[in-house]
Amino acid sequence: MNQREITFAQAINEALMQAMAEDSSVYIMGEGVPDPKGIFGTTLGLLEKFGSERVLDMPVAENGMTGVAIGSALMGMRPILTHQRVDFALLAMDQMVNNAAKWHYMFGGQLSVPLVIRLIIGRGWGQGPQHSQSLQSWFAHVPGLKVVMPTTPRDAKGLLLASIRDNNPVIFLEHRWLHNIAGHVPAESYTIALGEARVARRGQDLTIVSTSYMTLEALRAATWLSAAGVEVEVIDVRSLRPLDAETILASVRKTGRLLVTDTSWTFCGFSAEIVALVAEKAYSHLLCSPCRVALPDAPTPTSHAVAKFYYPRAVDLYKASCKMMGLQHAEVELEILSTQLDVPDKSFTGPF
Amino acid sequence: MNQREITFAQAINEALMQAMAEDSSVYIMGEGVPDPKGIFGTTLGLLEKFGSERVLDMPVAENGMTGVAIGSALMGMRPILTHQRVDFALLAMDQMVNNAAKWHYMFGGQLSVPLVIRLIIGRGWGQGPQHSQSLQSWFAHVPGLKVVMPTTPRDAKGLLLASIRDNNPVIFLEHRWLHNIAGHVPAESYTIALGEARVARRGQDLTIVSTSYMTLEALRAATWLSAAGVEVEVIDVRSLRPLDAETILASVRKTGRLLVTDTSWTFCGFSAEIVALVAEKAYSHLLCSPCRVALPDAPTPTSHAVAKFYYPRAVDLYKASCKMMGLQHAEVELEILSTQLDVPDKSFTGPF
Amino acid sequence: MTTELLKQLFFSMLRIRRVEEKIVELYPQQEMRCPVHLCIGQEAVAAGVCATLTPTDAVFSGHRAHGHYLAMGGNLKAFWAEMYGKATGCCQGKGGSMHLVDLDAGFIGSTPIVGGTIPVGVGAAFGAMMQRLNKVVVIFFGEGACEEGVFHESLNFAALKNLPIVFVCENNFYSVYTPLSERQPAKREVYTLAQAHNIPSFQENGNDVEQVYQMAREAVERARSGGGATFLEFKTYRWREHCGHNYDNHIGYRTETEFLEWKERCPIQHTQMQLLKHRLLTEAELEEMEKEISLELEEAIAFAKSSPFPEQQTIFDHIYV
Amino acid sequence: MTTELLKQLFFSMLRIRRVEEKIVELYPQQEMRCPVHLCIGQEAVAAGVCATLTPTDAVFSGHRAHGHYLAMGGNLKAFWAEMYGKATGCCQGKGGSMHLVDLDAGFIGSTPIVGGTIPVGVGAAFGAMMQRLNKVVVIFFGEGACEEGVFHESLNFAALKNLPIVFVCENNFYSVYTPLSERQPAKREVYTLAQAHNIPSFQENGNDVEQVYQMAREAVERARSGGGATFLEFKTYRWREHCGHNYDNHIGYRTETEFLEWKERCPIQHTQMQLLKHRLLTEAELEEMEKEISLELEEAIAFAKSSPFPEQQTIFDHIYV
Ligand SMILES: Cc1ncc(C[n+]2csc(CCOP(=O)(O)OP(=O)(O)O)c2C)c(N)n1
Ligand SMILES: Cc1ncc(C[n+]2csc(CCOP(=O)(O)OP(=O)(O)O)c2C)c(N)n1
Ligand SMILES: [Mg+2]
Ligand SMILES: [Mg+2]
Repeated sequence: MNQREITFAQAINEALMQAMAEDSSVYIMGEGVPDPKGIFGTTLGLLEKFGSERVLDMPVAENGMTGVAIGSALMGMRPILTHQRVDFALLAMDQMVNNAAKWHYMFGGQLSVPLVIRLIIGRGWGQGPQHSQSLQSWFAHVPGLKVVMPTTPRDAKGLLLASIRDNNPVIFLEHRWLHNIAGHVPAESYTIALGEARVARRGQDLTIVSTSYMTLEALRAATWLSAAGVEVEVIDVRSLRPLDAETILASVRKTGRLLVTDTSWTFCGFSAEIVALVAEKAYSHLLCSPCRVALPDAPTPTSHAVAKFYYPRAVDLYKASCKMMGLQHAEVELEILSTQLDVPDKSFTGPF
Repeated sequence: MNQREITFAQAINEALMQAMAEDSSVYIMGEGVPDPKGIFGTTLGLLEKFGSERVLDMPVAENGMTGVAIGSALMGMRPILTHQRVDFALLAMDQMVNNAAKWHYMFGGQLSVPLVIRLIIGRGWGQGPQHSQSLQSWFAHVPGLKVVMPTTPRDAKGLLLASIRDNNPVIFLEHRWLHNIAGHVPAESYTIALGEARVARRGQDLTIVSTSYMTLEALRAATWLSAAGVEVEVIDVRSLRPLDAETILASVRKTGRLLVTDTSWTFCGFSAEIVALVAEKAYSHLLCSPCRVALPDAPTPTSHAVAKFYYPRAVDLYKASCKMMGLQHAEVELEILSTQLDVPDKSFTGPF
Repeated sequence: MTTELLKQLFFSMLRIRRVEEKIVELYPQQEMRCPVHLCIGQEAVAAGVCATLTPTDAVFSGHRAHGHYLAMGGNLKAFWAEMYGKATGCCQGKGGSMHLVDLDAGFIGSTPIVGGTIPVGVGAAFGAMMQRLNKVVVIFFGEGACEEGVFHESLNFAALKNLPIVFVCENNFYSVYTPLSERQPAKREVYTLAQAHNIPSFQENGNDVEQVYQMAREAVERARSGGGATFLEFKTYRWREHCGHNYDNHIGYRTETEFLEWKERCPIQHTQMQLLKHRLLTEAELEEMEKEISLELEEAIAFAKSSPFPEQQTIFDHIYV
Repeated sequence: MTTELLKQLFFSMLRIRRVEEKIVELYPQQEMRCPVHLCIGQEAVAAGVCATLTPTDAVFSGHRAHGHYLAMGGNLKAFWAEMYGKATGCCQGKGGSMHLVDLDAGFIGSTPIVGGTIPVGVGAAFGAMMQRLNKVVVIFFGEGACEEGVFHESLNFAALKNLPIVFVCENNFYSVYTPLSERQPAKREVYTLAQAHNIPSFQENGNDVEQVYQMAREAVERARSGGGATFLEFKTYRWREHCGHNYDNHIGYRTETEFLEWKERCPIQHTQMQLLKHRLLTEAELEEMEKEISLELEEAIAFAKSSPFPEQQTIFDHIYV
């Protein structure tokens, strides 16, 4: 059995390589795509392999270039547009929402926009208020878009390949802190269907529904909770739109307890949708109040001294879970608290 | 007692008049502000009274002009920016979210952005996919913004005056179908505090939390329900951010039933936040599953033949309420179904 | 210009005019329940430019798109059905007047977000070029759209990649009720904006269909032969209100005099006079044209009126492929 | 130019350089945990332009803002404390290197969304004009920002309202690692973009502080006397990596030769040579300057290092007034 391990970034890179090799209409465009850093390594080697016609940089003009990508898609190309931070996409909301999301609909099903927009979200190392937002809740709100957030390297590759083959605009959000994490990834080209959640851990006492990087924090909390006798089921949403409501509901019907954790703001965020969904559809199965652990209601502060308190962590999920289980949580010396909190790992020395 | 009645549009107009008279730093800018139609009548007469320096049109450049408004606010002005449709604000998300919402925060509390952005949302008369979105859920997601949606003429005036005097950026959303509705409005200048919901009708059986125009539909449904023996409490949210959670929670603790209705998309929308809030904070008081009645998960179709099914109505609230109360709802001949559904009243002949 | 061609251009303008006038006539029946932006007075630009194209080219437009759709040969029945919100409309009722499409005619789409289709058109040219399709893209927009940043972003990219595009700006001096003087610096011609992006740019009388055609033909040829993009500014005038079927000179944003001056310069009248004067067109032929158009119109309207409305569940069609 | 002034400009540049070099030295300690965009090599623009302003004027900048902040007289202690994420920083730790502010110095703010402060600066000029404040606004940005649509929207409005603004474009030929040739049409100078908006536009050597100063002074005078906006393009070069403290010529996006050519044209070296050659500056005076800067730096760093971090609950401060 092939247990080849590569990083999330390498998995993305491999997906791009394979997609471009398989289909000559796939091209990739974005600030930094062909540069020596290659979008955190995810686009390295593409230029050499596929040439500057299909692997291109672009002017700093997010709205215009999104429109360009859409137009090329209408003519049969399959563009992959990349922004190094989701914050830059705020300039392109018009084209993303007014055009990409609606083109197929507003012209009665004629033509479609097979466009993937890769957006990188992050935390830490002083990115601050304008460089570390997490806007999946916005995208998920918009019918016509699909919204994908992989956690594992395997999902990153399979979901990206599925997104590229999808004939709709797909917003593909990568958490910067996942890029260096390794895991098993099949070498061949494969897809993972959009719209299917992944049960990342099985349990019967409490359901944690998580997105992207928060899945890792959830799994960490689940280990601690298991030691305390609580078996958590962790559901990695993977696809926020379309949403796999059934997997979530089935889990909550089993466990009776719901905790939702997400990398975006809590208020009016994706985590609210999950709680609302369960409240509407599985209300009678709930044994206690559901709970959200997501970003606090503030912009991101830059100083690492406070940013470390800004982002929710495994310990917060642990505490919230204990409370839901009615456990007095032991004042455990949680390892996580002793390390620097504004970097994903020791190799990281900024800037992003 | 002065029971002077004026329309919602006149109330907005009066608020603008009074705000500009009271404070010379208030100015108003937007496409059509000084034109003969005066933004559905809301800005008529301002140009004559305050001159073209303070009442101005602008280039079709939403992002840039939002930045201009922000900059002028930093220098002590109090701009009121107006877009005739919220859809146009999609071009200005960068300045609204990256700058307006964060300026005060990201510079450690130095300077602030006392900016009001009036955005008009609507329905009907073939506005279609790009001219009838309702994006309050996006704005409400963003810390640093305030988000206001008045329903009554009295609230329109008082909340607008409060928004103008507020030192933060306030997104002020007006539903086009409210503009012609008349109600009692005090003649003097007064404010209604942002962050306070309005109990539009008292009842003890079921709570309907509603925004903007949906409050009128909720009140209509409440009348029918009352006839069926169900007393509904209708809470007009008015201010989505900051949110008056206490009034909502207190009502649900009393009634045990929650129905939320909103003019925006259901999925990841404002209605999800209200359900999540109640599920988290008043779970044990709920007698049945909460329920959302908001826009279906589709862009707006243009044809009036289908648009009439697209928008939720009093009848939908009525049916949902009956279900929550366990009532077999009578197949009432609901008057509303016999009229054209793509206009607010008979005087309306398009285009918006 | 051959007589044949001039007559063709004339017919194209006349047809647009009659369609728009029919909207004026029928709009009060309140069966067209969507905003309409009529192009009466501006027909020469649509007719002149589109005559230089073939259906394998690609045209984009904005809110004031009827003329462009029709001049490209967009299906008239599907047009009327769309106006009436019918299932047989060109967008199956999803779009209305502000969203037109006829792929067979090379009319790729029009949308009402000002400037919204400009980068999309540029992208279409880019996509066509990447696929080695011999396509010229024409993007129609008003002078107001040139105030949107995305206009510049689009031109920059078009110049950078030497794309086969003709940008066609219909400068009718107003954006809704706002004159140019409140929106753009004085004494700066619109076409010079495009020049700054290294795009050959020209300005011409937009009410003279011959001049429009000549200028467009050069631009289209340049695009087709690898010479890149061109920007054409045509000065013209909208007769009716910005949105709707009425006249609105009385409300005060422009003068009746200004309107009358431009009405004098009616593009259709102008060409008709020329044709008649030089005896290139007989009164009988003219009548024939009118009859042909009128017949086509009657049929289209009958088709639209008798077509079914879309079913309720179509709300959920076409959200995703 | 008086000797006094030239020495002042020289000192200003030298001070910026030494601050940036100190960041290079201390960044590896990992106490400045935020992205840094150093301006080493570009100091003449900051020094030359800001010397024409007073603290009652208003300056805006983008991600590469250290020089602008310092040249305007921004507080050095508050700067360093901000770099260290301390409560005593100019943004109380909320901003880091990419958000600088010193209202007393007329430095209103810098933010890292490319082009993001351009319309805000224009609005500040508009607001100041409405209030009859005699303020000139200077907005610094890179040539990459000129690709953003909002740049054009801003220029259009500045021209329309004849606002007292100097747009200062530091053209260092790269946006991150992307050369101009991949972003803008060939053979089109950046400053001509502004010309198209009817704004007087000039291009100058950005590594010669005297020329920068002269050109800026004219522009500032024009703005102050009601003559409206000016656009200045200064060609210059960033020595270090786009973001971070290292050199990065080896990674392949530009050549070592190109870098060395520009290093030869070091703005500080250039002015220093001139001052020394004409005996306007003695070695002793130079040493004095170095000492003064070094002392100020030491103090500022000590201040920053010894300052407290913000408390956890400050996360929720300043979200609303
Ligand atoms: C982004 C955006 N902003 C504003 C509007 C409102 N609007 C509709 S048409 C129009 C006028 C545009 O003027 P112009 O481009 O000159 O076209 P014209 O109507 O004169 O043909 C405006 C401002 C819009 N539709 N989209
Ligand atoms: C809207 C936006 N898009 C992209 C970026 C990423 N980015 C950061 S700095 C930069 C380079 C901008 O180049 P230029 O304006 O020439 O400034 P320079 O770095 O050369 O000083 C880019 C693209 C950003 N910060 N904001
Ligand atoms: Mg116009
Ligand atoms: Mg640069």
